[in-house]
Amino acid sequence: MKLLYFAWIRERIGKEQEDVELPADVKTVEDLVSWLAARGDEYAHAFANPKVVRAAIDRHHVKPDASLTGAREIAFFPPMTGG
Amino acid sequence: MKLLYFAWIRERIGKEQEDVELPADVKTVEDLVSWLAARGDEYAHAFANPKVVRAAIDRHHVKPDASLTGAREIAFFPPMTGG
Amino acid sequence: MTIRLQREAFDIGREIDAMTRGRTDIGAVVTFTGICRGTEDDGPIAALTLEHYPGMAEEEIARHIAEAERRWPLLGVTVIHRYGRIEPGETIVLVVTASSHRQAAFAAGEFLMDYLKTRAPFWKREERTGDTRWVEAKDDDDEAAARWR
Amino acid sequence: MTIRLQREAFDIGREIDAMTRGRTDIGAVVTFTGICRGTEDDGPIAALTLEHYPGMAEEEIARHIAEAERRWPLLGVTVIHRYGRIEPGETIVLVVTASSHRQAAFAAGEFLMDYLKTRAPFWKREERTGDTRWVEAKDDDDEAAARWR
Repeated sequence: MKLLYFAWIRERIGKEQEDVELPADVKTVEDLVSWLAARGDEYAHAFANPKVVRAAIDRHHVKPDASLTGAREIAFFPPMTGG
Repeated sequence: MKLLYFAWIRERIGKEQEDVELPADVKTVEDLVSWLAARGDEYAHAFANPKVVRAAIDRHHVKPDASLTGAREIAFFPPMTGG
Repeated sequence: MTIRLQREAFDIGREIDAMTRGRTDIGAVVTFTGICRGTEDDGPIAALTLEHYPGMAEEEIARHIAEAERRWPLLGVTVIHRYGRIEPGETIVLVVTASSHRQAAFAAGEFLMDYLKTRAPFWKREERTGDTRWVEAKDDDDEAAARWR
Repeated sequence: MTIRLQREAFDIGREIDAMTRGRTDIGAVVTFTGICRGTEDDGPIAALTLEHYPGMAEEEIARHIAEAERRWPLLGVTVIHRYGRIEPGETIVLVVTASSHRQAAFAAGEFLMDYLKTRAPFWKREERTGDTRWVEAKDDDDEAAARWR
């Protein structure tokens, strides 16, 4: 599964994207956040406050309880500040 | 006193402006409309429906009961359709 | 504030530029452009002719801009209204409002247009094939202006 | 609809022209231009750097435009959003909406800006003297977007 990171989440993790193999018990976006946060200090730092992390599955905004089934590309980013 | 006419009021009266001497009992805009309407067919036609006639005294919108005291320039026109 | 009544067309980009050039306090610019349409509710029109009350038109627009400036923190306002004969597809009116934030620029632009429609002394005459007539004021324009009272 | 993400500045007059040229059904065009300010609430800034999510940004803007088209009778919509480094006084975003009447053009322009602020995947980083930091999202932008739900 392809993961993308933007803005300060990208900076804290230190990479723009990566491909990961997920364990079977990682079923939702919030499961994925917990799993990532346990991968190392840089991930723990990026996901220290999950409330300010937003996610998109295949380029659509989703909520933390969204299912990962069928997802190809999951992005994590802070609240948007465009416009 | 200077009177100005615009749009179809100007067309019906057949002039853009004129100077008039008002009788002492013409004290308000509606008095003036009645007085003008009695001056001839073209005026009667222009002021046939006083409800759709708007007035300005010295370039400020006024209501029919506005006093003419001190007025220099009085304009009559239909509802505005600019913009 | 900039107010101009003119026969000629205007250049929207140039008006925005004149308002914003060299400034770093403006965060939002809203423009409204009114254009002569080729069809009104009841059929095609060949052109509009706009008559205005010189002197009062400028003063009335200035009063509306001053009122907008009282209501919102504006950093610039330009109103240009054309008069004379205008064909379908040509511009009629331009309102440009600038502020540090978008809400004020949008609200002031809408306010000024609602007031221009119902209070600025301009009258449109429609030219149709073989016929001309004065455009009647619309109730919903009066209602739009009444929102701001 | 026209959607462009680009590093380069845009020409507002040219975008309006591209939308309206040769048409006589458009009676109202509203533009919103967002400009980089030189001062934020807590001090001067040297520049912004805008990051975006390529692919999703275009798709998300297209979804907002489609929603605006469902809500209002629009005759044209253009959204241009810049990315990369932008200095104070430079433009960031342009929204152009056209309709036969002004209310739809104003409402759709405001709707699109509220949504771009809170839903389009862009992030601003402020550059200050000797320091940079990510801009935090504002609660009042969320509230502005929530009006349309």
